[in-house]
Amino acid sequence: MTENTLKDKDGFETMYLNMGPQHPSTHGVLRLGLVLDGEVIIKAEPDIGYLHRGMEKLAESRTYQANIAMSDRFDYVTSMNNNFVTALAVEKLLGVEIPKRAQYLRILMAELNRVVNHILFFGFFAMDLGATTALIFGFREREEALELFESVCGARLTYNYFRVGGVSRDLPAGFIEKAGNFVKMMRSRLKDYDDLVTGNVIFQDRSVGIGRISKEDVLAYSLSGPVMRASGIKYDIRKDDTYSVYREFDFEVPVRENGDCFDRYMMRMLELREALKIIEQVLIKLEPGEILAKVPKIIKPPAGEAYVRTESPKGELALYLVSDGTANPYRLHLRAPSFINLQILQKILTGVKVADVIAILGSIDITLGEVDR
Amino acid sequence: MDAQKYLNEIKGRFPGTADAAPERIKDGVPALLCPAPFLFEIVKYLKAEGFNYLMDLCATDYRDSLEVIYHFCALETNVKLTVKVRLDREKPELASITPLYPGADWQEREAFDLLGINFPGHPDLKNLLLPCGWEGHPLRKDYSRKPDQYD
Amino acid sequence: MNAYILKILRGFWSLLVGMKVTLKYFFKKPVTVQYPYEKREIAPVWRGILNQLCDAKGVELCDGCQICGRICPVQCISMEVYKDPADNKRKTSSYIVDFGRCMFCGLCVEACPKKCLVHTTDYVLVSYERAGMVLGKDKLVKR
Amino acid sequence: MNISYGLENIWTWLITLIDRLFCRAGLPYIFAYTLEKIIFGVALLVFISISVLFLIWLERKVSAHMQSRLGPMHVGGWHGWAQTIADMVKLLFKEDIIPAKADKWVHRIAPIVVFVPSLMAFLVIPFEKNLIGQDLNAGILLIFAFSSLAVLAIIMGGWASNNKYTLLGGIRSAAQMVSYEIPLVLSVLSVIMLVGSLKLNDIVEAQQGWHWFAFTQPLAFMLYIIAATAEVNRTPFDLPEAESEIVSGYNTEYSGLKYGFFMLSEFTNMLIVALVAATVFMGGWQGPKWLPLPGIIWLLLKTYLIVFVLMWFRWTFPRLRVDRLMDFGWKVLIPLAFVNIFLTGLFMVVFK
Repeated sequence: MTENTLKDKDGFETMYLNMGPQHPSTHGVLRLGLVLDGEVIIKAEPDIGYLHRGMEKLAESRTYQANIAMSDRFDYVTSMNNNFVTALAVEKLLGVEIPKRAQYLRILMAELNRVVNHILFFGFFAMDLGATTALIFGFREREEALELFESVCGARLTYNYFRVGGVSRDLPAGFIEKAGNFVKMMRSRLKDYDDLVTGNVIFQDRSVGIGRISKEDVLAYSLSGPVMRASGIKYDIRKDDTYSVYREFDFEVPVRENGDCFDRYMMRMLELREALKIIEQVLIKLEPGEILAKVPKIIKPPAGEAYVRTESPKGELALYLVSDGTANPYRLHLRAPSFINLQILQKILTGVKVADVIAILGSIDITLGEVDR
Repeated sequence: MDAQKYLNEIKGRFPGTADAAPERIKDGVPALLCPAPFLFEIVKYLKAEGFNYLMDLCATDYRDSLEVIYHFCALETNVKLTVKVRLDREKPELASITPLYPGADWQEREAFDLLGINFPGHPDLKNLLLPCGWEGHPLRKDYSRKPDQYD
Repeated sequence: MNAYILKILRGFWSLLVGMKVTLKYFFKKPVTVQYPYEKREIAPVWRGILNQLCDAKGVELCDGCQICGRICPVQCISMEVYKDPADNKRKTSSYIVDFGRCMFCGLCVEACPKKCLVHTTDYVLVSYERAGMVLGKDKLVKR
Repeated sequence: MNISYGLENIWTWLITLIDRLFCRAGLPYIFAYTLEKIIFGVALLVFISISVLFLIWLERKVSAHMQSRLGPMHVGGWHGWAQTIADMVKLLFKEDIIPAKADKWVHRIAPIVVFVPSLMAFLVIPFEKNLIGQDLNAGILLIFAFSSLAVLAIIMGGWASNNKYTLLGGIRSAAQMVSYEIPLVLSVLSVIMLVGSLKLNDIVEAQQGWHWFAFTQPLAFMLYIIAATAEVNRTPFDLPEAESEIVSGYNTEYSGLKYGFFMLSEFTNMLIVALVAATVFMGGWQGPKWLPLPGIIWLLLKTYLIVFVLMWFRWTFPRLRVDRLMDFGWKVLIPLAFVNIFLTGLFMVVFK
């Protein structure tokens, strides 16, 4: 698109604004080409690929276990969930049975990571709307969760905790108490969050009714996760197409009707509470046992393919894995929720203001590492 | 299996469609191998039958041919179905399903970008992830990267 | 009109509630750590810089089986192996880890059959040039 | 009111001394007068620079503690007191970049234009009864007149940078500052009606004892604080420099000392609106009789209280959207200000 080829409704010149790739709140290196009439957007064109690392190609020259280590980098905010889907896909090809304790530990970690992701979302979304303090509060709580992760797997961001057939380490002593305290602390902090941001009249003014996504659009654009549920479609892969042992846990799938920025925000806040609920249940149910199934040292799944879907905090995170019987995957395709959720921007950005672009982009909750892979 | 019903229905309607090697598929979702010219019609039929959610669209290079894989899901009944299309490696062309599922837009562009599959009917088929003017399609198995300034 | 005024009042009240939260934390103790002066406690399982262990006599345990180098996803471990004529055992003449490439995934430590490769809790890897992040046996072997 | 202590005594002593000396030397009074004003101006400038440095440090500390952080702790020793000085020195040494396609002269002049009016407004503020640059009859009007000049500089800077973000910031600021001038003046108008004078000293003396207008005119006080927040471009009304939307707004393309000037004027403006609030609504330099502190201390205490509230706003609230900001200004603040004026008038007529 060249500059000023589009005219506004009165026939005047428009302004072409390059939002990004270097911009404080495009969550990384996303570029939005905006055609502006004053502050109103006539046309928006997202441009991605600035962070393309060729992970799908890289995966073809790495072993399955190394691929789990690499999956940390898909979406660096929800590493545990990426580990989860990679491990599940390989196990589906291998056809191994996972020990009970490992299953619970996996769910514990995945849900803890969901909490972390939603706290970060809270911080960044509020930050996009100008409330700086919320971001720091979010990071403060995330720190506590990261310390839990650190005590389990020795890393704070790229955990590489899951193994094909189980998990790498058992919980350290005192972890269950610490996690319980974290859940309690998080519950009390959520009240602060609500006071500071959710109830705030300016925040509601900025988010209610902004960037509405209809049910039809959700289906047409294959949106998933909180974005989908905020528009009134009650579909959670953990419940409706369950995997691992999520069936054993009692949790609600929250759903909202309007599909605007505020509902997408509320979805995350509600899901955060549900995730805390699941964590509590796991902590109670944990029993001593094996954490790693018997798998060969060098994993060579039989030739075949599998499409495994999981519910990552950002949406449907799925892996299409093709094996040809060697130690490396033949093809690994990631169905990245951020990538597919981001497509809706082209449609809903027309007619909104520049300030709303940031709100809408923030409410979709993307990680550029996952969008570009 | 509920999805099997749709499979048989499609096999009856569109000649040339067949089951895609079931022993290869480990996730238990029935897969359909359909000829490229019928794809758009089949997807249209599937959408009318309630497969309202396109989970994933991706492509794989099998050295002798390219394969495009569509994963569909009907959210109400939770029935899943996989549709596969074999394409010629030299001149891969497949009708775009973007008019039916706008969400296929970027995924088709990605396949175009990384595997060189052409989707006639796509509104704006151009590079997505790779820089403009990149030569070759990295996810093809015979792709070899030319050394650049960083090597 | 009533609703309008009520809306304004409710709006102001929500603002006051928000201000209460920030004021509460204004008087609370900060949670940050003044990094170079005080350091936070690191979990003992921390995946930091690698170390090679030796036995009680100070002889290296590593027998140069190359498994760590092969399993490394980023190929940052390289070594040279020779056969010691004295006791007819494989030994490494050099063992180099490029921490500029290492992603601290810990797969090498898990794979080591002799259990002689371990992580330390050391995370300080600053150096003035890239070569400073390539550590050889002199830095890695702990006697 | 008879305060026999404070800074003003030193000041009166000084000007009498200068007057006498010049008289003894046989020079006309105009020289003595000029010298006095120059001394006052220099003192004012020093006061402003120190205050701004302190304010920036305070802003960092307040924001840090509200966010469970510590803020700058290293530079200078005690709680990083020298951090802003170090930053200013850094700004001085930074390269001055003018974009290639910028309107160079306007780009250069804008930081000066933004700073001068914010300085001028200090002239009429009574730090103590006699410690005042010039006790003008139209003192408060002068302040508002000068503070509305700042928008000119912001538009100049935004337009001259030839950048789309700065342009957006400039336009936003024009719309915002012009429409928030009105409630700002209207809220003070009710006070002026009660006092019957535009002279700031008269307003201060009308609030003897604890008869602060903040108590007798609470609505006007609130309106003033809100409109003043918008006037000095601070969150929740910091649209001209909304960093998450339009990068940094009008000063995106400024660097080094010029950026420093924009920063300086921002904090100076904040100081002015806080000083005016303290003077007009909180009794100015008057303090309680039982605690004999110099008037200037009282004034600064009140000022910093207001400043703290402004900072508190900033680190609590999200940012409004442009159209909602206009809505709020025209549909909420201005009607309320008119209601307040009407009620004040009614009150004055009934209880004459």
